[in-house]
Amino acid sequence: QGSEPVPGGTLKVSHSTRIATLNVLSNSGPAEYPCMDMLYSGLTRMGFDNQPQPDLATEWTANDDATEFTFSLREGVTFHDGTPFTADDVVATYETILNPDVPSAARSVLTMVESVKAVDDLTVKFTLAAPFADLPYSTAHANARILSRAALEDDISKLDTTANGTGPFKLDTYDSARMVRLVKNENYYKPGQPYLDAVEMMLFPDLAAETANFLSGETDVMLTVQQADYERIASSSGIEGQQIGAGRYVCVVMRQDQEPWNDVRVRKALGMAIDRQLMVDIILEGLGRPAYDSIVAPELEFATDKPEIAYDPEGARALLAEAGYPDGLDVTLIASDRPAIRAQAAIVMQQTAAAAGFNLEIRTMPHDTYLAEEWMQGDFYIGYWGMQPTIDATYNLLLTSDASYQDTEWKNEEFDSLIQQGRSTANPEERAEIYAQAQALELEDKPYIVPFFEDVLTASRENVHEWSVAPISRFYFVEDVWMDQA
Amino acid sequence: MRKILKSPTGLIGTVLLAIVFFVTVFGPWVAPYDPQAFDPINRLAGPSLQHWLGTDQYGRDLFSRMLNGAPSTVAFGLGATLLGVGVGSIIGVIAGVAGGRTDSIIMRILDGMLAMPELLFTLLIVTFLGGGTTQAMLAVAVTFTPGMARIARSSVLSVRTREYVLAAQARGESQSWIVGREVLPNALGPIIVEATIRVSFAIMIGATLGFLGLGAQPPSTEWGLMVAESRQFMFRNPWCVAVPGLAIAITAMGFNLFGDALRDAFDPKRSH
Amino acid sequence: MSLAYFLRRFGAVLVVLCIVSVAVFSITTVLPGNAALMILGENASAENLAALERQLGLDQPLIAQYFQWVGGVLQGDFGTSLRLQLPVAQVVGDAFWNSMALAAIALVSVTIIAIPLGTLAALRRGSVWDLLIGLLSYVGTALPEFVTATLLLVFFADPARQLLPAGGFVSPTEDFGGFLEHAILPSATLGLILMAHISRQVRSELSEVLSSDYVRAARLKGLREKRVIRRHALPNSLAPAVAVISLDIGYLLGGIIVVEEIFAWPGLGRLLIYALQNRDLPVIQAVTLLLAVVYALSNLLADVVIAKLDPRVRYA
Amino acid sequence: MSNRIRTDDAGSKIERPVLDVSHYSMLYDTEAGPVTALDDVSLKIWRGETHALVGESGSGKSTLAWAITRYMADNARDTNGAILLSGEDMIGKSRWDLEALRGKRIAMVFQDPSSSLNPSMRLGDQLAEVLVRHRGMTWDQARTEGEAALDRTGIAKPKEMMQRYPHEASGGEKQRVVIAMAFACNPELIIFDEPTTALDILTANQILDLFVRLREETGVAALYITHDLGLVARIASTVSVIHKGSIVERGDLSKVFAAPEHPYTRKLLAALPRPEDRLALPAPETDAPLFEARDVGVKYNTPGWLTRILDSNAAPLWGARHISLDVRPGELLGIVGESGSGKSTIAKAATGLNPYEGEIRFDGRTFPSRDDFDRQYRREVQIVFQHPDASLNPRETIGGILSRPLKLYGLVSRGRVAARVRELLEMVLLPADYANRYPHQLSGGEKQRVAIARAFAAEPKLVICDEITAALDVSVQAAVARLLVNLQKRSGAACIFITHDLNLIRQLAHRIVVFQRGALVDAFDVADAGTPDRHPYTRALLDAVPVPHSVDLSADPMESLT
Ligand SMILES: Nc1ncnc2c1ncn2[C@@H]1O[C@H](COP(=O)(O)OP(=O)(O)OP(=O)(O)O)[C@@H](O)[C@H]1O
Ligand SMILES: Nc1ncnc2c1ncn2[C@@H]1O[C@H](COP(=O)(O)OP(=O)(O)OP(=O)(O)O)[C@@H](O)[C@H]1O
Ligand SMILES: [Mg+2]
Ligand SMILES: [Mg+2]
Ligand code: NI
Repeated sequence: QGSEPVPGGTLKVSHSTRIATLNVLSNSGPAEYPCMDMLYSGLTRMGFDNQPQPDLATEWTANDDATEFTFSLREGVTFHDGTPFTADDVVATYETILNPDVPSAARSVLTMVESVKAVDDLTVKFTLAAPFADLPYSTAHANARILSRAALEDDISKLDTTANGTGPFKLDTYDSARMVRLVKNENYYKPGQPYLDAVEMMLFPDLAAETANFLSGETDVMLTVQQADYERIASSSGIEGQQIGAGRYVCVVMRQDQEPWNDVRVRKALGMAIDRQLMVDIILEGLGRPAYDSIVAPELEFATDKPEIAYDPEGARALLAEAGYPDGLDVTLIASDRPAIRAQAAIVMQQTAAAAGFNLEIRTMPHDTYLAEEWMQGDFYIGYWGMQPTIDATYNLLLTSDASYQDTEWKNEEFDSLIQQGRSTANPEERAEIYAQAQALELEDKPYIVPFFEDVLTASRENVHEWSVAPISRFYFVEDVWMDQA
Repeated sequence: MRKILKSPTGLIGTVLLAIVFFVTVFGPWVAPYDPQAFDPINRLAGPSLQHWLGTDQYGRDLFSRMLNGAPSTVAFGLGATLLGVGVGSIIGVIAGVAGGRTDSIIMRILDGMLAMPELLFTLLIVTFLGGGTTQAMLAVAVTFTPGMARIARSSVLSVRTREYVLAAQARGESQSWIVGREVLPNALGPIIVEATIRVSFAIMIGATLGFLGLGAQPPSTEWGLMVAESRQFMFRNPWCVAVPGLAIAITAMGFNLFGDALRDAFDPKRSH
Repeated sequence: MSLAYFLRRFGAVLVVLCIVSVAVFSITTVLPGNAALMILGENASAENLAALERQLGLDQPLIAQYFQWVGGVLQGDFGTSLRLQLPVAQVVGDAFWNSMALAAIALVSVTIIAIPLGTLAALRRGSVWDLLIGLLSYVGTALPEFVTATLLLVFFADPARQLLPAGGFVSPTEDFGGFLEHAILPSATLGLILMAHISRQVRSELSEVLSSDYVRAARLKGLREKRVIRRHALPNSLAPAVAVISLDIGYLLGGIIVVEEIFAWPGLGRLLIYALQNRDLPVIQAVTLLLAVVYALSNLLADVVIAKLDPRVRYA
Repeated sequence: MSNRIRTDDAGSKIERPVLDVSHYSMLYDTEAGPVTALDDVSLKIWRGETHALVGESGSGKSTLAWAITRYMADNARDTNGAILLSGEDMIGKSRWDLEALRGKRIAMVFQDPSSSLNPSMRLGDQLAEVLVRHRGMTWDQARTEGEAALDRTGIAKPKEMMQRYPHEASGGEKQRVVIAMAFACNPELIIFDEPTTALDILTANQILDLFVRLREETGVAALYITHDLGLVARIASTVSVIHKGSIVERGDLSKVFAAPEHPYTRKLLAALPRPEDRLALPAPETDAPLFEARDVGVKYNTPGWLTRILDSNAAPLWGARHISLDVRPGELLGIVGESGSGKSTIAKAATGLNPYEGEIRFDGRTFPSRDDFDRQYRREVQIVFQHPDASLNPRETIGGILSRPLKLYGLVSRGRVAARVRELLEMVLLPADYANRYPHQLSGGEKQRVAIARAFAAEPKLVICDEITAALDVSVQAAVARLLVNLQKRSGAACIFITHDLNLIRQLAHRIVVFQRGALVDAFDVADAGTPDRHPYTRALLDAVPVPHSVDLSADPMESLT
């Protein structure tokens, strides 16, 4: 195991979902994120420590009430086609992101941005409509990467299959059915990096096939390892598994303007009727942590410790009786069939909650039907969300009254104002206090039941160094990866 | 029936079917465990005294699940076939009896439906219907319809030109009497034979849909779904895919063998 | 084969394909859910959704979408994949050849094995061979592809043993050996049902021919048994076998859907499932139409082959 | 009698018979146990001799032929006796020896030339391969020789015929090829298993002539299997009569025919239709027709538009055209003609099964199209079909079948139906308890009688019989014909009787019409059959049928109705 990086080599990364598009503005596939991270750079970039790091912006300053941010840009950066990168590209990119006519995934975390102006060639200024201390987190959003103005003014659909970024790798082949091949960007701003000559993202829709190919050495990195296979894979010789504590979670959506979920006791009872450790053991094969009904991952800054909720069917039954359901409760729990973890969670819930008088009838449905008919509409279903970079982003996604996906109808003015305060407060101690209150409110009212957080699992061959995945699994820093040369 | 039991295929088929029907009717009662009950300590175990055929990833008893899945799996096959054969035969008989333009229009449409590979057609329909057991059953039935209509039609056509039908026509019998009393009873043989063999296809397609996530949904114990759910674990415990897989194979084989024997029994060339 | 016969068959194929195209379009357009929703998934906000729908052209009336599609298809343009944002022709093109390669390998190897097996069974009726082959064919027809595939994987692709790759695809132009190696398990899966079907058909056809008057006559002419089988019996049992094979191509094309999914073979079947899951209508339509065309053409081809094998139908 | 051909005498015998079957017995193993198929059969054929083997269907004729060639069913077992070919024991021969011997020393011609030729091989190749195999020729030599052989069989363009496939040749041509094949290696013995049954009379006649000529040229010994005694008289010199696996009578043809000893032989001979043994009722006196067809035509398969575009010559196919005929009450009108000449077509038109052009008149009423046929017409005009197996619904009891017309036309009261069914069964000489049986429990002849009974149950004025005897055994044929006349006498119905068998129709009919290729070419009174103003086609038909010896037989006609 040499410690000095050696340049050269082709890294073969296997993944099981298609890279359906390279459009950095809107893509969201698990295998699309590493590609974006290699092809493009943003103003800022989330590190493994969940903090924004400089990327194309070398540094940034905010005014006191966090309504104006000034980013200084890196000098001498060029796009893959050789054109120089300037503040104007940043302006063009953010204007596109904010344009409601263009589908873009980052818009939801940038809604407070009023204008983006180029101060000079290497300085941009963001003016916000409302105070927002976390802006550097937002600019690190995986879909807020900088595109050239030329590309944006051209036919925007070309972004689906071509890429002209400033990232460490350039696009070589795009074959969404089989492989996306990226080659070294010789002009990347980190000198001497990337070390790798090329990266091949190879598609294996079948897990068994993917695993077998990885184990036999056909591929070097398995982007995502399934829990069921992790132990076997990680213990294979010549292979290193990584288990990264993260904040991906399953949540039980209970619409709180509907019987019986409008009664917090019922929600609490259900929370007590779930054997969280069993879920972690069976569904995650132990590769995760029980969660206690907060959607805030322990990794996030300002996250508080959540009190453990034990599996207590008797207590749950009593609480249920108190809420007016002494004979138990018959309800239908909806689960989409993709990913399988939703149905699995439902099955374990059904088994463990039965002892508490919850008769859950599970209805699993195809994902499309679920999206069209249940999601954001049904009153009792299984949700599944990825980790967000900040508490603010986490809550604004689901729980504030005007959250992007307000699917519980849990609306709490006090909570909303706390989140609003948190945004405009720069002082970390104050913010910690504010967010602690918000989390307490969440725990008290239990808008969601969150049984567990899922670890991010990845694996690489021993000759691959520095392969790693950030907890929110959107950032990979492949430019740091190097391979032993035979 | 005696004729069927005489041939080895018929005998094996009948025995297999008898087993399958026994399991279908009594399986859920004789199952040693609740098919949904977990046994977290014995996850993915091989056969043992405690769990005769082993357990799946939740520690659920495979033997009990297999027994429990029999009614839905077999009912699926029978239901889809009955529906498809029923509707198909009606269409086929109408085409065969009506003849002329009606016949050719119906046949052209059926040809169009038959021009798509069976599974593809089923997939489209089941996706259109939205997935789930009932939908899958309907989809298989719709897929079977054109083929059955063709068989029914050709069967009717071959009977329609028999001399006893001609005699009835010459006698001035009513069309409905001719169809009901002379044509149908004699055209039924090939339809029944085909239907029997199709049950096995229906079961297999149903299982395939379950496998693709478009048929039965968890926590159902439908066999195809059982394979799909535990495929991830096949290297850790091959039993959890082998048990439901072989259950499907045995059932399908039973209907196949029985159907073939039935065909031989109906075939005038082979009977004396 | 007379020109009229060929034209009539060809015309029938066209009519059938027209009906298929209408059927495909009508089924696909009424599928629940839509591509924009599937693309954005749980990232969809009403605003994003509307924007994407506009961009994808999903907000236009159905009839307009249909005529656009038909017009395009007639010019060889199948539109743009909603999900992949690539021309459908390009997406489908590679997948098509991959699938055809797989299907062809399965079909050819199976035919090569199944016909002699069926012949053997027919010639040694009632023998152990006959019994074994019969058993094989019954087991073969009773196993759905996904079960066969899974069992094959357990036996031959267990990572502990590493006998064969568990799936994936290697381009034949890059590494032909690797391509074949990867094709073994999927084509074996596809082949099992076909083999069962074809060998059984050859057996029953050949048995019938062997008891026919002209085979008796040939034997009574004192011809050597080898010649009786090769010149008199086999050619006459092949035409019906070809008819069965052509029907089986339907199974084969259905089978690739499952098999490609399991073995990660980048063909039409996998593409179709992906497209179905993502409501990528242009791709669904193109794949379905393509499979129907292949099926229809292979049936037509089979008719031509049958006409070649059997002089009686040549002038029908 | 005029065209009887016989070998001159039996004087050319050499010391050893070509075929010598002595005390041969064999059985078939069946599920029900062993069934003796041949029992102590002895038979000798000398060079140049043609020996006829006659017997009804199932008597074991073919079984004997297969046993001689040693090409037997898997479940067949020799139990006794010997089969010698020119003194060599056939039974003990190895498979290898048999292969070398078949086709070279012993050849066989089957009943149906279309099924005994390989459909996917050129006729020339099929002929040449025998020569290559047994006479050591090269393929080129064999083809040249094959052409010559075909030439000898009288085929007009042998070279062209060599290139054709079986389906491109007519039945007669095919049978000639088969015969050429049989004679190709100058075998010692040829076995003919009913070689003309599948051919129409005129062609059959030509084939027989060919056979006689070739036999004379080559001096081959022949075993000629047939159930047609009339035909035997033309070709064979000696005959064996086989019944249930045993030879019941054997000897010189003229002797056996003139003085049959065994009752079974007598029965067979009695069943032969002889024109001079008229069975017909006295001719009706009136001239007023009961049924009249006026310029009737039936079209099949109007060609589709695509065919018409591609082939401007495509025209509708006329099953029959410009047919005018009439039947008087109580009269029996015979219709004869080659296969496909339109006989059934007209029968079906008259019973409403085919749409027709022209006009049908019946009992004073006129029917311009079949839609005008009413219930009364349908009751009064009944049809009986050719195939006894197909004309009864297999899922109905005989009683159910016979009661149907009674109920349909309301001929008897409900309570009387069963009794009437019994009467009908008795009328056709069947036991009354047959009412509870299903068709498959009856023999062919019995089924045909049920079909006839069903027609007469309607109390018709006209019964159309479409080759009702063709599928039946000779002995049964005669009985059915007699039965029909009997019923006609009882009911006074008129009858149209369609047949190939000229001898039979001359026994039965008052008048005969002749069809050829969809047209009516001749119509005449039976008595005028021999007159010179007959149409040439009629004459050819008449000449083709050998009229059997009239033998003094005092057998009771009813004896054979079993
Ligand atoms: N393989 C067999 N197994 C059992 N019985 C058989 C077999 N072949 C023929 N038979 C029976 O042997 C008897 C003689 O049959 P065969 O074919 O020799 O009659 P045939 O005189 O040639 O009749 P036909 O005039 O109809 O040709 C019949 O009763 C027949 O059913
Ligand atoms: N349904 C039909 N469709 C087309 N052509 C037909 C049909 N029925 C008969 N034909 C043709 O009409 C012609 C007359 O047939 P028909 O059956 O009347 O002959 P037939 O004299 O009864 O012959 P056979 O003695 O063989 O019974 C034949 O050329 C036949 O091929
Ligand atoms: Mg015979
Ligand atoms: Mg006829
Ligand atoms: Ni089939």
